[in-house]
Parts: sequence; structure tokens; C-alpha cells
Amino acid sequence: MAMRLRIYRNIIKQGFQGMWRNRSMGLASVSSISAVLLILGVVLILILTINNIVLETKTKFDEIQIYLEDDMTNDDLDRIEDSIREMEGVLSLVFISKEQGLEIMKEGWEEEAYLLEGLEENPLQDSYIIQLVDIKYAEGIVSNLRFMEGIEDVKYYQDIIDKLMLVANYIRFGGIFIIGALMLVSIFIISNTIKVTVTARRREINIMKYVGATNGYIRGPFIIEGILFGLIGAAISIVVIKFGYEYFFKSVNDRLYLLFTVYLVAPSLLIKDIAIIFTAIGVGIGGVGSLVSLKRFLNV
Amino acid sequence: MAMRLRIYRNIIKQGFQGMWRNRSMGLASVSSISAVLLILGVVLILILTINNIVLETKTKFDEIQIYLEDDMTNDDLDRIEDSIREMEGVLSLVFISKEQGLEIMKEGWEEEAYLLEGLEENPLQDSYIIQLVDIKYAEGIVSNLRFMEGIEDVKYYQDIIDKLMLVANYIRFGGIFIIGALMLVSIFIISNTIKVTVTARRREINIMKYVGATNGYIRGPFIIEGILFGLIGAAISIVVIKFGYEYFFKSVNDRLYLLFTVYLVAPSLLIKDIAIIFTAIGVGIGGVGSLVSLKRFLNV
Amino acid sequence: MIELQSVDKEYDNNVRALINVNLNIHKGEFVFLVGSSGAGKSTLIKLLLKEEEPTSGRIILNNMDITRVKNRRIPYIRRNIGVVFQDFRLLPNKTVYENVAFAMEIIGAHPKEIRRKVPMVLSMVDLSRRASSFPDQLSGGERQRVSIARAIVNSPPVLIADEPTGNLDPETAWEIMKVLSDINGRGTTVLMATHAKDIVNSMKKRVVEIHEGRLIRDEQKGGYGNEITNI
Amino acid sequence: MIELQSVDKEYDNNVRALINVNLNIHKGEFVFLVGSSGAGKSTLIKLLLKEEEPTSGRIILNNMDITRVKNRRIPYIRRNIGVVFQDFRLLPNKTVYENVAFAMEIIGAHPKEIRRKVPMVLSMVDLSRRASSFPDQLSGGERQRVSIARAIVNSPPVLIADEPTGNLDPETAWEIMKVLSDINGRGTTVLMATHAKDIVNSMKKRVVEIHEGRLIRDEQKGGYGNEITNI
Ligand SMILES: Nc1ncnc2c1ncn2[C@@H]1O[C@H](COP(=O)(O)OP(=O)(O)OP(=O)(O)O)[C@@H](O)[C@H]1O
Ligand SMILES: Nc1ncnc2c1ncn2[C@@H]1O[C@H](COP(=O)(O)OP(=O)(O)OP(=O)(O)O)[C@@H](O)[C@H]1O
Ligand SMILES: [Mg+2]
Ligand SMILES: [Mg+2]
Repeated sequence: MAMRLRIYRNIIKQGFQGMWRNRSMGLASVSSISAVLLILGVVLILILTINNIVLETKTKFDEIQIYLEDDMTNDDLDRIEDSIREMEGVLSLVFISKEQGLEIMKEGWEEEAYLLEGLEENPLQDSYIIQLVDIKYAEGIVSNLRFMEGIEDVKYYQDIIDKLMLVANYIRFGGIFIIGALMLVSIFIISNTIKVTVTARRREINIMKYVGATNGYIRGPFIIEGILFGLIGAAISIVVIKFGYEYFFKSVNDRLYLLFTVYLVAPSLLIKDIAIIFTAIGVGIGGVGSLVSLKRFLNV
Repeated sequence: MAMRLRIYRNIIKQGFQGMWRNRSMGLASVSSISAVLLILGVVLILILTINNIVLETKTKFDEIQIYLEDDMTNDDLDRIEDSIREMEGVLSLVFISKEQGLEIMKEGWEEEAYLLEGLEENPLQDSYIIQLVDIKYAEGIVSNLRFMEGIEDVKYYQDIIDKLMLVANYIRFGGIFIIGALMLVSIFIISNTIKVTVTARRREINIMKYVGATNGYIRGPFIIEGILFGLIGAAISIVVIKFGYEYFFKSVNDRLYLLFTVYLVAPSLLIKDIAIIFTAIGVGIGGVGSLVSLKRFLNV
Repeated sequence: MIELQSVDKEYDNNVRALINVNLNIHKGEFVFLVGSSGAGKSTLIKLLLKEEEPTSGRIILNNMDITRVKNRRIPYIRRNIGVVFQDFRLLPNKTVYENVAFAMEIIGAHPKEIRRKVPMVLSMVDLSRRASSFPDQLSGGERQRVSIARAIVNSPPVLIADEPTGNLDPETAWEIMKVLSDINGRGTTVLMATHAKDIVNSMKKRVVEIHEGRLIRDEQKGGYGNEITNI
Repeated sequence: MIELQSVDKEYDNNVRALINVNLNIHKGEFVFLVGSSGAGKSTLIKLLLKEEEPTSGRIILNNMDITRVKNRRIPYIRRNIGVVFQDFRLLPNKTVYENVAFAMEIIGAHPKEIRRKVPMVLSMVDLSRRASSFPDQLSGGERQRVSIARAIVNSPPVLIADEPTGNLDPETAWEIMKVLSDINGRGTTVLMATHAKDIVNSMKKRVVEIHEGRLIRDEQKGGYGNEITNI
């Protein structure tokens, strides 16, 4: 038992030592790993941002308008209001009288507003605007509303929403595909880098084998080295992305809001996820890459 | 002279031989180079596509509408029409009489169209819609039109266009920045890969120096090897991107048109540019990378 | 202890390095392996270490047919054999001390034991002053002695030395021979491939000669060989 | 031809490998460089090749102070010296033939000349049969002979050999010595570091002995040294 412990201690010691003594090769590995993860991070943020813009834009159209029949009593209104509020997915409810409706219309028409002056009576109806918690509740609520008493018409922006949903889906699937592919490529490059550094030391591995070291004993320090390289590489890329994105966020966020009334994903949230993903990739590929690369040199 | 030629021949021969005899390391280099360029390609296409969508969308709003004064003679119309056609940047001109205008309005208003039935007389004016060759001509034309006789009002979608122009600019600058950064990172990774493979052969380089080879003689084959690696790596990534993008184009282009009435950049155009860029990067970094990496081992 | 039964070795490029070699070395023997350059001495040693596989024949080490052994077991076979390699095979990223200690670490030796034995063997090969040098900071003979120190540090039951004095001056060579002799005296079986005529002639040990892959002589208390050499 | 004027060499780790060495070798001489392991023989050779720089002193080769020479000129100095390295230094990715041819290619020799001379020197060191082998397919002695072949193929005015017979059996060693002797007879200056007592004693050439970095003996027609060796 004590012997096993000693062997493990030795392996760890040699892992750190090996990293230090091969630092010139190591530097190349580490910087390649950081660079690849950096690319991954930028693309990840890019896709998340686009996705966010589309999803946020969609919520702008996330409302249902219902037109009421004429001559409703306040009791009728209360009844309708209550039963709508009870429905699942309703966020808020705003009453708009037909007078308010005409005012809004006039504002919206801007220069053509004078056309409305020619009207003899207000042709509009009282209405409610329902804000939804999420677009997914829309269909359920709309079909319920259609059967309610006192409601003449139900309108919501099915077209635009459907279109935006489609775009969002494309972006989501495309994004997942691109990020997935990119992750594979990154993993490939990182494991390639590890492989080259291991290959450069094949003679060393052979010598260890010839003096009687077991595969496990040889692997150990290499895996630790690989993990350390991965860890350092990941750490560097995380730090760069953190500061890079925070800077980007500061300088772009407000302008973006003016344009799309959409905000960027907050750095704190994003960075945490990226840190977890990158550390996993760095450490995982560093370790597993070393393991796999070693395999073909251990058979001597 | 004959001696110089022989030396050059030898260097080239040894470059090819070296590539073949170091093929296991070479494979790692080549595949890393392809992988990095692949990422670069995907991001390039992504950004170009987004840019394209925005620019195309913008052209949808690329028109100027002018409203004519009442009671114009056909001569007047011809005169106006002619002088507009003579302006720089005008693509087409369509006359819309006030009756047609009302019809269009009714169609656009859909359910609210009945409101227009209440009108006693047609309050609209005859108008022209001017399609522009490019949005950049808009301001010039608009200011010209404002001083023309017989024209009561000039309208164009300044707001939307300005917004879209802004977005397009952001995307263009952001895109150039991202692609520039990505290119730097790619170059870094590729030269890193080359560096590691050169480092793995430092002993060989030293030996050559010790038997009296000049720096030039040693560099030659390494640079040729580097260029060949870069070339092969670039070729692989170009082929993958070509077929990948053609497939993507086929399966997405029509759907994209339905959504945004925008087409993707045609593969033939895109691939040619990418091929040129990638070959330049691959060959350049392969060669220069080898040269730079060699430098520190040649001083023995 | 070591037995080769009609062993053949043909390399990939059709070089027949060993042809029908039969050899039996008993526990505690000291055997010189001689033969001209390229005769097949190192090949024979590589077969014992499972660095190469014989094309045919059987190799028995410690009553075990090592040609049939599982891959997983190879390291444990190698640990019973201390080897001085003709090309030294030192780990370039480890100091002299660490190279020798490495052989002890892999078998899980106690750190105290390592700290006691490594300096001891280094002083036996007269390298105490170079303990913290890296291999590429050593002279040829110093490297060779590190390889010797590493081979003997675990007091293995079998010691194989491939030309262990090729880079040593005669005086140092004799000191090394004394070390090997002592180890042999304590029961270790020693097989030494060598070109050192003087040493073979003076030591009067068993001599096995290989010529172009064939075992052509196996003499107790033999000499280096017939004197064809003229000045 | 070769002159060292109060040369000192101290390595980074404070090892003083050479201390105030003065040596003058004339054109056409044959000089043995002897001394125990770690004495500083290879260091002296490395200085002549500009593989290492002296800490102080001057080294003159062919009337040129090579410690002052520009980096660009180094390859041309090296081309005038054929070197057999103690650790061979063969190019691992080139065959035996290509390794030897390489030395001719770098000086721009005519292909016809290469095709004529390479087989010739390979047969001189008895390696014709191994021409298409790679270094790691060779025995120790074969590698050493490739290194010798490469050193002599360009018929350099100076030949430096660092322990060129360490891995060779006495018979082959004598053949190599005959080759070196012949080359020397044709006017090449030869400097050979060696531990081969028999060879030094029989050849009756100038012997220079280094001991712990100091030049302690310089004899015409000398022997290997005082016989302390007992069996
Ligand atoms: N890996 C290999 N592949 C092909 N041929 C080889 C290989 N190793 C050795 N040989 C050949 O096998 C023969 C025997 O080689 P070996 O190394 O056993 O000789 P040796 O007796 O040790 O010689 P030396 O005294 O020079 O070290 C040689 O001719 C050599 O060229
Ligand atoms: N690169 C180096 N860095 C530090 N010390 C070195 C270096 N090379 C050699 N030495 C030391 O310098 C001394 C002389 O070494 P050198 O190689 O010249 O000896 P040598 O006479 O050739 O010995 P051998 O006969 O064993 O080859 C040795 O003690 C060695 O440890
Ligand atoms: Mg051998
Ligand atoms: Mg030496």
C-alpha cells in the first residue's frame, strides 16, 4: 500500500517536473490550446448574441389583442378580465377603450392621420391587450378566447411570430451544429498538438519501457502534463474572453439596445458557462489526448 | 553556376523526401492546418451571409416615392419622368395614379379597409415610385427632387434605411474585426504547429550544421516541407468547404429566400475567394513559419 | 537461467542477424559475448529484453518462455534484468541522479532506500561529482557510466552489458570490470558483449563468440579469439 | 595548421573542462589525444569545430583565428574538417548512402562524383551491404563506420576522430586505423581522441595527454601512458 502511494506521488512529481523541463514545447501546446478555445469562445458568443436578438425581437410581438362586443357593462368587463387572468401563461392585461384606440391609431398614421378626421363616428371597439409569459401559450389562450362570450374578435401576430420562430429555430439548430462542429475541430486540433509533443518524446517513452516501467507508470506523468497544459490553455482563453467580452459588452450593449431594443447576454452569466465548458475541454482533451497519443509508443 | 543549380535541385529533392519521411508528424501538421482553416472558412461564410441578409433587406426599402401636384398634363408627366430618368442612380420608375394608390392602401389595411369606404373623395395624389441602383444615391436624388416643379412631396424610408445601414456597418466592422482576429489566431496556431514539428527535429538540424551545411542549405528543404504541408492543408480545407457549402447552399437557399427574400452568396464566387485566401495563408505560414522556427536552431 | 533454443532473427530488411543460436547460461555465470561488428551480439541482447521478437525459436529466462509472455508482464521481466545499453539510453530530461533513481522509483522503492543507494552506485562508477548534470552535459564515458549505475542499482538477478567499456579509458574500464566482477561474485548472472580484447583475455571467463549470426565458439575460461591482428 | 593558445573552457555549470591548453599541430601530422574519461578530449574537439566557444584563449586553424570568425563563415570552416563524432550524429531520416552523400551535396559536388565516391568510401569501411539501411537499423559499430565514411568522403585537409574505434572489434578497428593512416599518408592532418591502448602503443605517433583539463604530456612516438592497470 505504502509502495502504491509512493508510486503515485512519484508520478505526480514527474508530471510537474516534465511540464517544466519541456516548457518550450509546452508553451507551443498551451498557446495553441488557448488560441483554439478563443476561437470557439468568440463563435459561441456570436451565435448566442444573434440567437438572443431574434428571441427578444420575437417577444415584442408576443401579445394578443381582443376586441369586445359593443355595449358591455362594467360587470361584463370584470367577468372577462377575471377569466382571462386565470388562464395559464397570461402575464398582464391592459384595457384600451375605443376612444384610446382611435388616438393610438391617429398617432400611428402620422401624416395620414387627417384621413381619420373625416370619420363620422368611431368605428373601433373596446379591446384588451394580453401580454403572454411565453409565446408557447398563445394558441391555447387564443382558442379559449374564441369561445368566450362578449368577445367579437381575437387577433395576434401569428405570421410574424411564426416567421421569427422559424428563424430562431434555424439559428438554434445552425448554431448548435456550428458549435458542435467547431468543438470537434477544436478537440481535434488540441489532441493533435498533444500528439505532436508526445511524439517528439517517443524516445524517452521507449527508454522508460526498456528499463522496466509499466505503461501506467509512464502514462501517469504524461497525462498530468497534458491536463496541466490543457488547464493553463483553458485558463488563458477564459481570461482573455472574460475581459474581451466585458469590453465588448460595455461598448456595444447600449447601441444594440437602441437598434433592436435588445440587450446582450450579461458577461457574468456567459463567462461562467464558457469557463466550465473550456476547462472541461482543456482538461479532458489534455488528459485523454495524452493517453491516446501515448498508446502507440507504449508497445515496446 | 552548375554547382548552384545542383544545390537547388538537392534542396528541392530533400524537401519532398523530408515531407515523406516525416509523414507521421506531417500528418498532424497538415490536419491541424486544415482544421484551423476550416474554422476560418465557416466563420467567414457565416459573417458574409449575415452581411448579405442585412444588405439585401436594406435594398427592399431602397425606393423613393414622390407625390405630384394635382391636375398635371401628360406633357408635365413626361417632362418629370424624363428628368428623373436622367438622374444618376435611378434604376426604374413606376407611375401610380391616385386611384391605384387607394386600392393599394385598401389592400394594405386589410380589415380596417372599411374605414376608407367612408371617405367622400380620394384624398390621395398621383405618385411615382423610384427604384434606386444603390442607396448611396438617395440623398442626392431626394434633394434634386425637392426643387423640381410639379412635385408636392418626396418620401423615402430614411429611418429604416439609416437603421439598416447602421446595422450593416456594425456587421461589416465587427465581421472584419472578427475575421481579422481569427486570421491572426489561425496564423498563430499554424506557425505553432510548424514550430513544434521543427523543434522535434532540432537534433537533425544541429547535425547538418556540424557537418558544414550552410543555413540556407538547411532552411531550403524545411521551407519546402512547410510550404507543402501548408498547401496540402489548405487544399483539404478548401475541398471540404466547397462541398460543405454547396450542400448547405442547396438545402438552405430556398428556405432563406422565403424568409428574408434574400439569397445566399453563390458557392462558385465564394469558393474562389476562399481558395485564394487559404492557399495564401497555408503556403505563406508554412514557409515563413518554418523559416522563423528554424532560426533559433541554426545558431550552432 | 538464460536459455536460447534454436533462435533465428531476421529483421524486416531481410538481414539475418541470428541463425539457429543455442545457448544456455546458468545462474551465477559470467559470460563474455564476442564477435566482430555487426555479428549479432546486440540483437541477442535485444531478444532477451523483448525489444525485438525472435523469428523462430524459444527464449527461456528464469524458467519462463518469454516469447509467449503477455504484454502486460513485460515490464516485470525487464525489472529482473539490469541492462547497460550500447547507446546508453539515458532520459534526456533527467539529471544523472534522477536517471539512476528512476530505475528504483518504478519498482516503488522507498525514498530512504533511494537516497541511500543512488549516491552509493554513483560513487562506484566515480560519478558523484556529476550527480546533478543532465546527460547532454556529460562526456561519452560519463554517460556510459550512468547507464552502468542505473543497470546495477536495483541489484538485479541478471545483468546484461552491451559494450560497457567502449567509451572508457583502460583504467576506468578496469574499475568497471571490478564492479561487475563483484556483482557477479554476489550471485548475479552477467552477460557482457564486448570488443575489449585485453579484458576478455585477462578475466578467463566463459566466452561465447558469434560470427555472422551463428554461434561459433563457446569456451570456458576462453580468450578473445584467434590473433589475426597485425600492426 | 591547428594551434591552441592558452585555451580555457568552463561550461555553464562551472565545470572547467580545459585549463590553459597550448597545442600546436603541424600540417600532415598524426596526433593521438588520450586521457581518462571526462578529461576534456571531446571538449577540445568541440572547440575546433566551433560547437563550443572557449572561455578564453585563441584557436588558430589554417592561419585563421576561428574564435573571431563571423557566423556566416562557420560552415566553410567545418567543411575543411572531417569529423567522426563520439556519438556518431547520423541523420536519422537518411540512409547510410544518403548520410555520406549529404556531406558531398552540401559542398555542391557533382552527382557523378557523388555516385563514384560514396560507394568507394562505404567499401573502405566495409559497409557496402548496408548502404540502404537507416541508422536505427545498424549495429553500434556500423553506425560508427558510417560516421567515419562521412568524415573522409570529402578528403578534408584535417580529419578529427573522437574515439572512432570505441564500438569496433579489434580487427575492424585495425582496418579503420589503416584507412586513417593512408589518409594521413596522403597529407591529411589527423587528430584522434582514443582510449585504444593497443593502437596508440603500436602506431608510434605523437601522443598528447590531457588530465583533468590540463595538457600534461606531448610526446613524439609516444605510448598510451604509464601502465597502472593490474588485472
Ligand atoms: N533494427 C534493425 N533492422 C534491420 N537490421 C538490423 C537492425 N538492427 C541490427 N540490424 C542488423 O543486424 C546485424 C546485427 O546487428 P547487431 O546490432 O546485433 O550487431 P552487433 O554484434 O551488436 O554489432 P556491434 O559490435 O557493431 O554493436 C547487423 O548487420 C545490423 O545491420
Ligand atoms: N555541455 C556541457 N556542459 C557542462 N559540462 C560538460 C559539457 N560537456 C562536457 N562537460 C564536462 O566537461 C568535462 C570534459 O568532457 P569531455 O566530453 O571533453 O570529456 P572526454 O575527455 O571527451 O571524456 P570521454 O573520454 O569520456 O569522452 C566532463 O567532466 C564533462 O562532464
Ligand atoms: Mg552491438
Ligand atoms: Mg569524449
